[in-house]
Amino acid sequence: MSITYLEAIQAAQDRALAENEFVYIYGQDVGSFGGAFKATKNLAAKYPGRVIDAPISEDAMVGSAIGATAEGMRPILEMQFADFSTIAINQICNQAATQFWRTGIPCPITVRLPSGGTEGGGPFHSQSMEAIYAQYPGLIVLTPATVEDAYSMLLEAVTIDDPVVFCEHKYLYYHLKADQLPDKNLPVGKARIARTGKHATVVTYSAMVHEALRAADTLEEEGWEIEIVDLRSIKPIDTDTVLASVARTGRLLCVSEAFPWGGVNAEVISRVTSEGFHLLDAPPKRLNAKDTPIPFHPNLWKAHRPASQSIASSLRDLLRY
Amino acid sequence: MSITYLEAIQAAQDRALAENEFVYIYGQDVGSFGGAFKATKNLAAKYPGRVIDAPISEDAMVGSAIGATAEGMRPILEMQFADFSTIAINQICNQAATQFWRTGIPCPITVRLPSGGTEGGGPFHSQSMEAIYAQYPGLIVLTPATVEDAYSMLLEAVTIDDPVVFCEHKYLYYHLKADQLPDKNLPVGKARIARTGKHATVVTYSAMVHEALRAADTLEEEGWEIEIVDLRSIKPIDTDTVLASVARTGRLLCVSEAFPWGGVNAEVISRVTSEGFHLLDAPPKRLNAKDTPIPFHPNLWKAHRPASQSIASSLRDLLRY
Amino acid sequence: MAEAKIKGSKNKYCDSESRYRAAFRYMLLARVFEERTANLYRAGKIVGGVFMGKGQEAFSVGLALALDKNRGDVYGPLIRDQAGRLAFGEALLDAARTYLGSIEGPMKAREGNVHRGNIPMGIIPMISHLGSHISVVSGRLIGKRFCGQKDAIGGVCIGDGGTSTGAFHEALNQAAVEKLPLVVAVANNQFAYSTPTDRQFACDDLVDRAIGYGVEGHSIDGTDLSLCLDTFQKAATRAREGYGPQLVIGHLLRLCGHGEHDDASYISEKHKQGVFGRDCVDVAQQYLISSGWSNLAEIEQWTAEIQKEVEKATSCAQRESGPDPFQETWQALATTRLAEGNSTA
Amino acid sequence: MAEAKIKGSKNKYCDSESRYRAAFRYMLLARVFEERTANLYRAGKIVGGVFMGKGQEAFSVGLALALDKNRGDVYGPLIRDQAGRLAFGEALLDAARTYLGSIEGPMKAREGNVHRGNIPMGIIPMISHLGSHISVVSGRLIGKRFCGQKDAIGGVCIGDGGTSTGAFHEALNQAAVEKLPLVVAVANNQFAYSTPTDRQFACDDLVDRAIGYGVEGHSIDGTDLSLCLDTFQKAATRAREGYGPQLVIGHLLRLCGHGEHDDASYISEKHKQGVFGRDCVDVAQQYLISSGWSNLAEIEQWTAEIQKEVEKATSCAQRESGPDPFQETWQALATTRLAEGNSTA
Ligand SMILES: Cc1ncc(C[n+]2csc(CCOP(=O)(O)OP(=O)(O)O)c2C)c(N)n1
Ligand SMILES: Cc1ncc(C[n+]2csc(CCOP(=O)(O)OP(=O)(O)O)c2C)c(N)n1
Ligand SMILES: [Mg+2]
Ligand SMILES: [Mg+2]
Repeated sequence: MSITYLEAIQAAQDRALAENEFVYIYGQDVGSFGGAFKATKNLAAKYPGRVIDAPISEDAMVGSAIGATAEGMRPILEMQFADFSTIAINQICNQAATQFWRTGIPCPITVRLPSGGTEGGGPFHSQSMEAIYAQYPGLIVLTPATVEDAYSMLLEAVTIDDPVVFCEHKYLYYHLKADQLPDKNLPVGKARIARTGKHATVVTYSAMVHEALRAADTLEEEGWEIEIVDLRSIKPIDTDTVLASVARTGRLLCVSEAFPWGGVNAEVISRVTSEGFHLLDAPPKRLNAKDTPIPFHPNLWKAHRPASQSIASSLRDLLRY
Repeated sequence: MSITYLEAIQAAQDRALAENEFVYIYGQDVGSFGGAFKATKNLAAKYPGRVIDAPISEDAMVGSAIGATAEGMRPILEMQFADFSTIAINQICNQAATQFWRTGIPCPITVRLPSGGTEGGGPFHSQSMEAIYAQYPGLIVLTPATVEDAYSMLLEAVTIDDPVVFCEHKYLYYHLKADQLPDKNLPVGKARIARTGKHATVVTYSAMVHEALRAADTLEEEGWEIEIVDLRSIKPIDTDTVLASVARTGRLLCVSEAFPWGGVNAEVISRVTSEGFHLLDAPPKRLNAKDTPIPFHPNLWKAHRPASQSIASSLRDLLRY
Repeated sequence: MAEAKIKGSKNKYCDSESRYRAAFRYMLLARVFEERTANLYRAGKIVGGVFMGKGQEAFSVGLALALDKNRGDVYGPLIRDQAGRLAFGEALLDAARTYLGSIEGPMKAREGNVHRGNIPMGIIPMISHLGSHISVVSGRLIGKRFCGQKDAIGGVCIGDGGTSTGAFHEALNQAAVEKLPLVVAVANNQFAYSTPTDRQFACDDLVDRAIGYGVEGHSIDGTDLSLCLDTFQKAATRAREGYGPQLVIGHLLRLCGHGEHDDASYISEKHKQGVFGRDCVDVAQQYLISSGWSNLAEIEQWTAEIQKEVEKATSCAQRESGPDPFQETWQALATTRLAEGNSTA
Repeated sequence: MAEAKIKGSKNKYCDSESRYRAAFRYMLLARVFEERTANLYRAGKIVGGVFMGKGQEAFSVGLALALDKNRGDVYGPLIRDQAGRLAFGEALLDAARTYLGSIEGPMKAREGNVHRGNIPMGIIPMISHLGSHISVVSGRLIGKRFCGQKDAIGGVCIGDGGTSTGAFHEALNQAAVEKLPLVVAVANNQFAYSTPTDRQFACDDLVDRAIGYGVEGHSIDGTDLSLCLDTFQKAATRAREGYGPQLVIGHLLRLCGHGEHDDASYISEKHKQGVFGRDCVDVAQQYLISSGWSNLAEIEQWTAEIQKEVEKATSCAQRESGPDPFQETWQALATTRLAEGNSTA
């Protein structure tokens, strides 16, 4: 058996619906059509009335899910693309995220954001919005990089009593396969050492984990052992695991597919330099996408985002220091 | 003569309307009422038909301003509170910010965001959203801390050919006074040394500049000379000025009123540690608001945001290192 | 708006003596309480703002009395719904505590003034972004439908200005598609802050929007308590019987500033003398007396009782302490293990 | 939707021979071009997606021909408006270049497929977020009003699904308040991606929304080119004469998948055989022939010319180079001095 990242997301939702009668799915075209990416394939038929097509009303989609939680429901919302969640940002960040703090009543919604770039996606079907959401108090922001994490973290997201923004990467949907789904896995909030090494640490998440792994392969041929930390969750960030890795290697490169200003890379570098300054043998480095919208054309898109080559070259700079 | 920060904003708009027939102002209650804060007082009468009340439709407000620029107009939009700009975030970040890159046609809109906390403002009338906007390519984000900057930077914003998010601080509206408006001033993009010192650098912006100045006064009594960099613009950030200051002091504290995850503090620390690692004699520190929504009650609000006392205490820690 | 546009009519659906008397008492209670908060605000005892429902009490109470919290009904009030909140079942003390920053308040002084609610009781704690609470009420109805609780309905309040928000549109359309038992009460008080309705919409009457959503519409003189009680009762019954969302427009005038900081000098004499400028509390009082359902003496007695009640609530809230930042958890997450410290590193 | 709902009627406003012939030719050109892009997509020569306007050409062209770019009119097309774009004046080569990723395209290969426009010419370059371009068109009309250019109007396209967005509502309401000369064309093609209209709205006909915005409404069979030409001409004239926004609903059926990746198996036979299932190109062709305005031979000749035209445009675009990342400025700001480097520190 072989299962893709996308199938894992479908399977997690299938299991969540099966195990918890309070779970329902709401989003555009998620019903009998099974979603734009087929992440809810077969679920409407299997769970009649619980996988519901929404009008093109992202604000109302999220607002209604928030209300439903007060009746005990645990909605999963699918945004057709992460980029369209800007329409719902007020409900996510001001309504859902503030509710527990304001009232003491939890708001367990899961908002699935098909995120990140693919060839030909262009500026409005490619965004990585995790760091926008992470800035708001009251949200949990997950960024699974593996089939196993896509499955187990989505299942866990549904059980978490807070609003979860689940950033699944579209590029991994079909590209990534695993042999089977995990029975157990690291809990949300823990980072994972995706590869051990001793000369430098790459802290990254989501699709960039795989680019970093490829870069590490290249560097290995050059005699360098690169450690890769897959954050898995970017709010919270597992700072301990990051610091422990930097303590081992003394060098830090942060890689993210998001735009360069701020974001996960800046946050990780701030934490490491504030809390583990003395661990660093070289200035920390970061690699982001460029500071323009995400280009449509594959030539440009490939140059816009970090990739194994640019990661490898940043690593060489870092190691040379 | 004495002029407040708020009056400076009114005066800048007055002058922009007077000097450029293509400028108009659009926002809720900005017309004969003069705006919720009176930032457009008297302007509707003085410039008939050019200061226009908008319906409660932030998305359409910004969308229409974008369209108007294609006809040569240079609209100034007033959001009633920064917090309500979440409704317009799609137009600002996806429509306005991408236009020049997509088409080569500039989009000169100025979006005024009455930002930041005041006593009793609560979670939805107090937000500091600059770092949300700064993450998106294609925007310029200004955060004036002084009466002079409020005036000159707003005037300059209207002349800039890109969408400008102008984060004016409500707490400074009445609290801050100057003797007169400047004839000339530092251009947008340059940071300002608000106070010179040699033992540590505080990098900050907007209302926090004044808290930092007070903290520096306190520290001065203890024998420390604190340098304060007022960023003025947080996208772009004047990294050179920041690095030069850190080169002089060897110590960095970043202070922001925004939520703790990411944001300006993280971005500045990342730049300094990446580009000026060797300049630092101690780990960089940062001070933000707490990771909860902004509380209504003054007791809580004062504890939620950084203030002179907490800045002073962070500085003492930093100096002790 | 010409009177001919008023499409509501008294069907005596519910215009009973006891109901009317109860409604009036809530209106009076709200009025007296809000005047008290305005005084406290002017005396510097309330920070932030004070927002009053003066002139809107009849319309507000009309919706709330058509709801029954014991049946599971849900209520989404907005800034001018003190009367409705009380009628729905919010404790006066909750209001006083929230305004006065008592730590004992339902929002623990994290929130102030009108930003309060009681989720278990069915009162949505409004956020400021207008229109965004409507879909939250809808969501509760969706949740109840999932849980087999078929009997409950929702009532939600919005102003003329709030109808211009995308959130209003998305929510009303969504409710229509889902055929939810939702009563949407639009208090057209002629202004959104200082903005008159002709800068807010271009239709003759907002009730003209009903057909475009495929929902039932009602348009009434919102200063007439009988009409309000009656129309909302009718609308609530229609909703409960499965006829889907009900859009109820109440025409009235805000008899105060937007908040107590605003002198509302932009409201013209013509508006004040106009058909909706009358004070619904006066109108109701006259009706009570002329119908023989009450008399001046009794109303004076009520007023005296209410004044005591208000005095009791506000002085209690004032005696209570404010929040202590050192006792605060400073945690926005229910899942404590996933909360990041507020370390300032 | 019952036929009785069709409120449009042929007023022979503009149903002239030359106009009809021109319209038909644009429809044919769009159809042939889109079929070519679909083939190129299936051959792997186009990345991203291909979105076709099959079945909507008459409605699309109707709006565009009612606009006049030389008069300063503005056009806001959406994904199914290839026909309208061509009729408004977009060069076929622009479309081919954008689809095929040529660096010579109007968006310099930064953008693809339908995400193109020409701001100086008056074509709004749509972003993906549905509904958000409507207020942009309005803004251009506001700008023109400021500049004393009183004669121009705007035309903007949206689908049935797009009407559920808050942006649609805010923009239409804003246009009504500002009484802008804006024609809003809603192509109700019965589906939003896979979602049927009964999951999208609950009114009988979207034209029922007109009254609630205080705008004029028109509802027509969007498969009938005469009706489309006529209704849009009427609506455009009304807009130009100062009667404010015009809401035109065209009832029709999407005769293809949402995009070329979608086999649209969810569209039932009933829909396909239904009143809006007919192909507007066939309908128009029959009309041309039966009215004696053209004949099969001429149409075949047009088709041959068009095929050449399409071939020329696509092969030209295919021969051109794609973008070179090293030649890119990688700058999102017009104000170069304020651009931050893309340094990766
Ligand atoms: C989305 C949004 N934009 C702006 C505001 C600021 N604001 C608060 S109340 C108000 C006017 C509301 O008018 P209306 O809806 O008519 O209600 P009323 O105050 O008249 O009861 C405005 C503009 C807001 N709360 N939400
Ligand atoms: C705000 C927003 N949400 C979701 C989408 C994804 N999306 C693209 S096209 C589409 C369906 C559009 O349906 P309709 O408006 O009827 O136009 P049609 O495709 O039928 O022409 C959807 C949901 C989007 N583009 N914008
Ligand atoms: Mg109002
Ligand atoms: Mg459609």
